[in-house]
Amino acid sequence: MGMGISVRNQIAKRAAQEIKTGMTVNLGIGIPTLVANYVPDSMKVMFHAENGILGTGPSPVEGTENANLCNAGGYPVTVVPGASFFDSTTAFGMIRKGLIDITILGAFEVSEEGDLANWIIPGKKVPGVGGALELAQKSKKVIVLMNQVNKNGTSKIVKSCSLPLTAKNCVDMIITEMAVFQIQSGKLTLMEVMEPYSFDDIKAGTDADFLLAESLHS
Amino acid sequence: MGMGISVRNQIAKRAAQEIKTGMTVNLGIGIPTLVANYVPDSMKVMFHAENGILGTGPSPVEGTENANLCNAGGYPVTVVPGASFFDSTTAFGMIRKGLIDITILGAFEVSEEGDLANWIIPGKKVPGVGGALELAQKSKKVIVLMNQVNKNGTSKIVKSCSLPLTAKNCVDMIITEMAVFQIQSGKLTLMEVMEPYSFDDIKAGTDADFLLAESLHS
Amino acid sequence: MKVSSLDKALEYFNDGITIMYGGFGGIGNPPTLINGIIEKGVTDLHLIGNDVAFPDIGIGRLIQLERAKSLIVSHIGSNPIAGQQMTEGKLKVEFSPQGTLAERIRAGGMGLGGILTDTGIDSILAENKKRIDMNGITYLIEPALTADVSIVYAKKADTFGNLIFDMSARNTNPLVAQAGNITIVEADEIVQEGELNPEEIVTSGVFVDMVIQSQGVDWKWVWE
Amino acid sequence: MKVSSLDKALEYFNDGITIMYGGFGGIGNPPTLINGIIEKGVTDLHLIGNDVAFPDIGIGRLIQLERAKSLIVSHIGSNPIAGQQMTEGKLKVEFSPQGTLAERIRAGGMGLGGILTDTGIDSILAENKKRIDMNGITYLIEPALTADVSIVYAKKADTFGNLIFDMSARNTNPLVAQAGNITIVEADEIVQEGELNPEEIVTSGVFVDMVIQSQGVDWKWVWE
Repeated sequence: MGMGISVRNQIAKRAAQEIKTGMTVNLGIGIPTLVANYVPDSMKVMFHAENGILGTGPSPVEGTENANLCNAGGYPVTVVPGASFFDSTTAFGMIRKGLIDITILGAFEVSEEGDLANWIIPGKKVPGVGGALELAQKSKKVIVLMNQVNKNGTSKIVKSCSLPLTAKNCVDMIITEMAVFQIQSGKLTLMEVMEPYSFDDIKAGTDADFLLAESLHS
Repeated sequence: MGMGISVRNQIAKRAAQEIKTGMTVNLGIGIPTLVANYVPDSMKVMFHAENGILGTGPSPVEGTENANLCNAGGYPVTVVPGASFFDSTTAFGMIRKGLIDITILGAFEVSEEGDLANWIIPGKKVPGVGGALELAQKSKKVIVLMNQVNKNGTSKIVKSCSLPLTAKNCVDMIITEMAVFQIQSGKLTLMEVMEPYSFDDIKAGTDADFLLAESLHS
Repeated sequence: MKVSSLDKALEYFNDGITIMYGGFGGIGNPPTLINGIIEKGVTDLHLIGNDVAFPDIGIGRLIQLERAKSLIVSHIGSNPIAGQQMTEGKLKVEFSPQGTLAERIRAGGMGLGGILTDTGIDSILAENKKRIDMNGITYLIEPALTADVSIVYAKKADTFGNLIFDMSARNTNPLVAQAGNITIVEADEIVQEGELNPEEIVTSGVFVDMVIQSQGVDWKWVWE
Repeated sequence: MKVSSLDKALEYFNDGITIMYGGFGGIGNPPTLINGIIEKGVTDLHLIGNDVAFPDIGIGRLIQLERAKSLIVSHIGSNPIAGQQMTEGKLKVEFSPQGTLAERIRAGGMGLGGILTDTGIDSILAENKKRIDMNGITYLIEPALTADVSIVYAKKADTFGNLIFDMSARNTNPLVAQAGNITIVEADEIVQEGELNPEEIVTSGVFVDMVIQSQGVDWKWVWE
């Protein structure tokens, strides 16, 4: 993502605030993985892994990794009390049935209406879809963590996605290095401005219409 | 079935001869249940129960029954080494995938082409279909154990079934108190005459055309 | 913390709801929840399950007391009272082949719309079903089933709702546990999170909303 | 007695067959069978599995050696060599959403024709798929998948072929084990019938044709 470690952690920390006790949460690879570090140990959260774990815990101490206990990204994890193992159909049954309270993932583009494009850049990047379709389409709340603008300085928040969609109207929240946006009933709303950015920075970095949250009117 | 215990056992004993070592076998309720008694202990056969057991063993010693270890008919069983428990979808997945080598069941009517009617007598008996459709349609070999004729003396082997079908062209063998028939490529063939019946008894009790096995020509 | 009481559980049961229940021939039917439903007096129920057991066993008791308005089952052969009510027009019964029914319930729990199977394609049960041809085979389209409330009988539950079952009492219980909008489990034993081995768990607790202590089976089995 | 040798197992592998393999990101890919297939020299393979691991891990090795002609997978992101072969037109790739793919494999093993799901209905992956409307929802018809040979990695197998798996190495292995016309399992440990608890068995031996002793993983994981 070409983003400094402190900014990545800042975004992850903000995303963690959305997680409440009792929730079932799926974290995508990249910045989303960092979110778990900011969920207090006292909070009972079940992290879901598409490869067949509910209840992954922190990374194991170096030297105690087990290749057969890894998350969907292929990295070693531990499990918490109450964890369960199952096959991939059940892992995705949980997603399809809407039992994932929050999914946190990256994106290439998000439209002002919450359309998500995060799996294919035709002619360039075709890694395949993995579990992105299910997670985006079926989770109760979808939070996108990404840069406000891409390498060329173009906004990743757009009026309408130019890339093939993962799912329509699925994104509920966008957290970037500059801002927090909410999308409700097809309306994009700026909720928070991140230090050291200004409203004008955000305006310049957002290629879509957005409303201002009550708290920002002043 | 209105059949004496010795005749029931004779039919069961004959059916047991079809079972070979290594087979997976499903036994319906009634006479088919008795078949297990005639399979030698030395023969490795896995009995399948639709409620979720592969590898049922003999009835438990009286007083050691466990209500949670019963066959599909609801009667206590034991399990053999190598047995497994699973839910009903897997029990029927085994059937649908064609992993049941032999299924042995009762019938109201069987047609000369092997059509089976064994689940509904409209206006009279509608117990429901249970697992009969899957077993009849998907097992590698279907053996029907039944009386040659019904209470009114009418043949249960018919040119064409009058009752609603369970499945078409599914029956491979019929064993009655009088005879053993085989059905291959839509042709009914008399294979064996049971004591004390004669060919004429069978002819009179069969309302369908049938061929004679080589061994019966003389 | 999903562990609760029968009283709290019964708040979910009202006249006219759809209840899906685990069990096969009465084995695995949840006795304490069924007795609670009877005592609360709810009626006009739509029931979905493998069968309706025997007149005085498990789910059969709800039939005997005429609390059910409709059934989706694979057979009612062991409960002649259900057959009688069906004949009298008091009880609407939809028969689904046993394996198809199990898959329809599973599909509901897995968030699928249904499954394709050719089971029963030659039978009268297939007459009004949608069909589709694929690779030269004609399949029936069998829609998924869900319920307002699923009731389940487990051997052990932990406080998160993870479940294990007892031998052949597993049958349809894990499927039913997944398919309810609300899933209520009675368990013979309730343990703390972490006391079940994650490998042995058959139903993940994420599918379970409430766990209560079972009072155990209070009927006599047919073979007793 | 299903226990056999790698040599006997390799008799089932010939040019042009369809092989389905268990595993997720290389974890659960059967190392000994994959090495055997490589050594036998079979090619033009059609592969079905969750992904193609990493270039030098598990199933990825078959890709690196250009033994595959086509793939049905959910992603190839972790194996850039597959992406390169795809771009060069050497490798035909069909992408299926991960959960849909798992269900299609399961459907194959359960003797079903397929499943209905609305997953990915807004995506380009849905473009050429058959659809059906039911209760106001449009579903995609996703056909079942089977294979000539399924290869599986288990923690323990008994001599009947009953299997248990190791934590997250379970992933797609139980599904793949059911979906092969022939299913060959390599296990870290092979025990006698009766040594596995019937409750803990994840895959029933009836689905398994052959069991061989695994030599274990011989690659380095990305995190090592």
